[in-house]
Amino acid sequence: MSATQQYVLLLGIALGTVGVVLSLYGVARSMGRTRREPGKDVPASAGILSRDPVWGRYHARYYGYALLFLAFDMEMAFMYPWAVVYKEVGLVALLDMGVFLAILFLGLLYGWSQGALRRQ
Amino acid sequence: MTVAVVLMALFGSAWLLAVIEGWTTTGRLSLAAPVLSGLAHLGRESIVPRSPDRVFFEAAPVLLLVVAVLGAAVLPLAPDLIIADLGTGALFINAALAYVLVALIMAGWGPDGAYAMIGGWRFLGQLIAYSMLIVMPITAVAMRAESLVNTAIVGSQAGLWNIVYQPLGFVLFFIAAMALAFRAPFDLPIAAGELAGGVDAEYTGVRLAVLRLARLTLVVTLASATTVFFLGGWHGPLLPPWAWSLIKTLAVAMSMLLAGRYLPRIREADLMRWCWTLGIPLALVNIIIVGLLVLVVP
Amino acid sequence: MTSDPSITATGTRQKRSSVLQKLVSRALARNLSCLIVPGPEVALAHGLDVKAAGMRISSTPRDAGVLLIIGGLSEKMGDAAAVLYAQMPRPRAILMVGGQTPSTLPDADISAGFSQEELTEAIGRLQRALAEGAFAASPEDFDSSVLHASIEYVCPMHPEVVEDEPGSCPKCGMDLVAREAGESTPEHGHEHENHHDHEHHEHEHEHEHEHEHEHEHCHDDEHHGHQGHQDHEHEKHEHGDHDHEDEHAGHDHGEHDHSGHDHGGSGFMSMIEVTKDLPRSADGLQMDWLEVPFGPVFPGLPGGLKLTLTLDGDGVTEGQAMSLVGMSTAGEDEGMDMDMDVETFLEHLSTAMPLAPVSYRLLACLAIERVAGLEDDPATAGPRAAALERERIASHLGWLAQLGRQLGFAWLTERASTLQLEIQSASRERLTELEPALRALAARLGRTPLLESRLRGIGMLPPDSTELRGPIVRAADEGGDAWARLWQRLSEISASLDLIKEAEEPRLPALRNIGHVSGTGEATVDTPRGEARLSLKLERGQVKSYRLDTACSHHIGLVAGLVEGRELGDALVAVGSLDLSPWEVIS
Amino acid sequence: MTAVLIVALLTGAILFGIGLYGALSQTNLVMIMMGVELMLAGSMVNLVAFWRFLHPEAYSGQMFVLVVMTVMALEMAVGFGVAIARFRARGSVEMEEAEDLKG
Amino acid sequence: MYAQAFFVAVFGLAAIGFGVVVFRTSSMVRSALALLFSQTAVGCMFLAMQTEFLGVLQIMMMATEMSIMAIFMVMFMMDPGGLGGMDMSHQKRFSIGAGVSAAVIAIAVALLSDWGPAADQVPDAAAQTRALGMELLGRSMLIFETAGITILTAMIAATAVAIPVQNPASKNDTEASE
Repeated sequence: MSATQQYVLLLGIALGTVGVVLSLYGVARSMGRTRREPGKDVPASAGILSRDPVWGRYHARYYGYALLFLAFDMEMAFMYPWAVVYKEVGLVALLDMGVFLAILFLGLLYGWSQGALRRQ
Repeated sequence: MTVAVVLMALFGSAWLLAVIEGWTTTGRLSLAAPVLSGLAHLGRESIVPRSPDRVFFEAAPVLLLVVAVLGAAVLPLAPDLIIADLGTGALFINAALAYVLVALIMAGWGPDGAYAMIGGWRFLGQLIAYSMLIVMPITAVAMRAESLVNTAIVGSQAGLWNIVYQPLGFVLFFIAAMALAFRAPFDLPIAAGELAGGVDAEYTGVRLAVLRLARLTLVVTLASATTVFFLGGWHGPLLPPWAWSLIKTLAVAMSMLLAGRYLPRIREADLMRWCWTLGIPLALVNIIIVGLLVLVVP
Repeated sequence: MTSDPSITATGTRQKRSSVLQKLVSRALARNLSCLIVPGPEVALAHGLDVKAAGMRISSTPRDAGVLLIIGGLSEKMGDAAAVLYAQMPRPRAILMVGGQTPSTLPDADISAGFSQEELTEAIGRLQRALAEGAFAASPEDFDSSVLHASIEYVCPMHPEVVEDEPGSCPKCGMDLVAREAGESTPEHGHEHENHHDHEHHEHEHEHEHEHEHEHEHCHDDEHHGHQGHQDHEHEKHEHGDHDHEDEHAGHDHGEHDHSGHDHGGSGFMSMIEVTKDLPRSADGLQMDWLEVPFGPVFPGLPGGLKLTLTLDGDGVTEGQAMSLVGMSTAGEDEGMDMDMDVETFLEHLSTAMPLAPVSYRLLACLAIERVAGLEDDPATAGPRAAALERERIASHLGWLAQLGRQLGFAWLTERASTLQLEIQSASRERLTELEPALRALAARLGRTPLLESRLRGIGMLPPDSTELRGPIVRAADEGGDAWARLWQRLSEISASLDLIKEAEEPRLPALRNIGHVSGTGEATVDTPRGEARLSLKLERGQVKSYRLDTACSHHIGLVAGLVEGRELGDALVAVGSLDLSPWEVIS
Repeated sequence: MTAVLIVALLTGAILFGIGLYGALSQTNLVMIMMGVELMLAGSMVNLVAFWRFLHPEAYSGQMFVLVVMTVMALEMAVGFGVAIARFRARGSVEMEEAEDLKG
Repeated sequence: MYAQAFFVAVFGLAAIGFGVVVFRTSSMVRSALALLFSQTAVGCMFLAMQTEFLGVLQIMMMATEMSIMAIFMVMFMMDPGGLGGMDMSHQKRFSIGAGVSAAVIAIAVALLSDWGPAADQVPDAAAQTRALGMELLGRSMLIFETAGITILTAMIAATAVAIPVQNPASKNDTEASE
């Protein structure tokens, strides 16, 4: 099977799954529609009817981690091709990646020391 | 044909897991329970909150199910029992499962409810914690197999399973996989005691049924990935290859399911701190150890 | 009460001809999940094992088909129950155990008394009713005044002053103005708003509104100045394409959003202006704060406790707790005649405290006997003390089960509630038999990974806390955090076991004959949650007035200090570690 | 075969155009960054198309795409860092806040 | 061949469509997720162009990065829910002009240049990944290490700018309160 055929197959499976879900929705729909009633469509909050919208500016307290993650994550882009040829290339690859990872780890240590690795 | 077999195996495992889950929560072992509960969900109303973001609300459960199925589609049950044996299969798993986050953010933001929104953003924090612990052990696996093709990865474990070759990587991956599947004790986005359902909170009826199915399928997919990457996939004596794959997958999935019963939920701050200050350095150590082993041991 | 096998019209779904219906109805009947009001811990304290009776316990109304009400509800809890019922998907049913269905709800579909057999039998009936009548030809809408916005009173000058009752502003003394809760500007009459609300529902039937659509609409009419007025925006949003809404949105609503400050007026909204007055978090970023209710029926907290947290992200900036079920002193204060038979009073007090009925029964007995001048009788003191200690063990186990629910620690919840159910009515001999199980539970908790990191350092009391009682004050020396409280309770369990072993067979305290005495008496009992004091005045054998002082009334005041600045999960653990019983909060 | 190349190049060009529009027209730092991301995405499409259809033997083409991806991530990391600092200092990440205030 | 053109075009249109939504919706999370799906569509284009490693990588990286983008949007936009429906843009005409002219120039170059013969075959995905690894450890080693240094710089810069300086005393406080 060529790569393109495989992608088409995967796409087909994804669409098929969506189709199955939609047909389930159809079956559920055949049981009747949801009855609109006062209070029912307000998001549930433990017995208090709170109608206020909650979409405000949300304080994500892990932003220190998030910043480091954005940069650190990129290392993966280089590591996968490296891992594939690692055994073939041998020691040079180990040293090469060792230097790369050491550099990144330095960044992690810096962030750590500056207090990026905690809830802000 | 292959497609049908693999999908049947996937949903069959999910169904078995649902049976086990029902057993642990109600104490009754009933093979029909998941089907009945699915039917009951179909019979309930599916409430749409006065949702200002209907698109997100509707898309989230479907997306979650689709990515779980796509993830499973690139994992081999047996040497020739695989839907798509991609050249970068090990990476594709990550790519598909990254959209679990997207689905949860959608589910959290869509209904405009406080519990759901907090749950969704919490899961983003959780991803930042576990994500590196998924990809780095896979890198080490790929180093040994010299390939990102999943069948080749299983093939490389013919002599010695990776759980023995790189136990550290296995532990990290297993924990991270549980965090990815947001199973207890990592169920921060849906924590009942903290967020009364969190991202699940606004789903009812058939949408909830799809969401539950998606979560179970996700567990199976992750267990299958653990099997392929660390437990030698289809390798095993006597039984046919697909049986070994299924047995291992179910065993891993059940241990994921059961572990949460005996542990309290982790604190989000602890999860992030431990993952970054302990997990990532350990994952790097794992890569270096495997690197040396690969070079030293022929 | 229902020989007719069907659930009430407010609970059924509209009938449609569908072959699947029969099958689905039966599946529904076999998949009952219930939301317990006020909470699962009350069911346990009454000796009811809902799970064994055949229902799952759900944590949200969205996932529940049965509203299980345990005991009579206070007025505010009745309101909460109505909201929860409204938010449950159909088909839904109400199962009432003991007491009357609150007036806000339709009559219960099935009623039962306080016993496991009756509950099991009631659930059986409910299953039959669901299997037969989950779908009906003409369901009725459930409506209740609670589901429409309530009226609250605000000061025209100080938008942060919001009261439930009319009065004058504590800051400037001006008369408070009525407005709809959640609304911002006093000028809208509430009738108008109510009308509006209906309208909105109707419109929603017809229009699945589209987001982009609304966006363009707003774009054109160039009001930028009312961001803070989110509620109106919301309304407008729902309507989207209705022109009459424009006028509405065009009002100059200057002065309210969730944080209650002023940034209206100017034509273009500036972010600096929006953020400059907001209080800052510790890291210097000003975000929108969100007031979120946790409770009164929240899985992680005792039922009846309403915790309102102001959240900045998932951190708590401030919080306050109030009890919706606590005894009010109104009508029972000194000076008011209440004339209650002593036996009735005894019942009254012990049913008012469902989480510790024996302790309060004992307390009332002691206080009344003091009036009569009776001294401790060794014959009754032993069984009484044993009953109190037995309740202490059961209550602490109930707390452990609640901790398990809060932490998602299913094993602990199951183990502790099984033991609690067993111990509540156990004989001395049975208790001795159960001792190894209790010790094993404690040992197991000591070995559980993650538990210590979850509890250690959480819920530290401020150093100047006064009026602490019970396990909380006894744990204060050991570090005073949630972890120390856990161990304090575990060690109290084993201490109580030792006491029971030496004491006599536990027996429910019964009042000795006192005749028609008059006078005042006072007594103190160390209830599971700390000392409670009762002083009462009798006239010719009738209780004239009494004054009750409980530990929880003081402990609930600690909540604000414990949650401030904490992460949400930690704040809830801190509140949970206090083991508040909302019933024992005297307002 | 060149048809596919042209389609890809057109897509890249249009994405770049949209991104440029966004980067120039938005007032908010984070939105500007989204514009930049789109521009980079457009250029990545072009790079991949060039590699695939013109020089499939030169893997420095793929390497270059990796570098562009890195740049995207790093731009976000630094950009968000600046956004946080700016928000902390001024309470806003609007780039034209001062002028807006004037009227 | 036609299939390839078809898929490239479909995903290209999806990428463009989502790209347009980014600047046309007033809900910030929608905006960020639209960008995410635009990038995903770009990743799918890579797949359609038989560049599997980069495609899958793009799909994976963007899911996390754009989600982080979403949370920062929610933190820093005035009205993340888009409930106010306000316009957050300026110099519109100029921007449209610039965008259109840039696109037109690029299109013109694409259409008018003579690209020469196009390559028919590329190696399969596994071989590509291997070749890319070789490139990484061979000729492009310097680029690779430079990327490492750049990532380090970015980490340091982002941390230094964003994380407030704290004196030791208050640091202890916050640690204890964690």
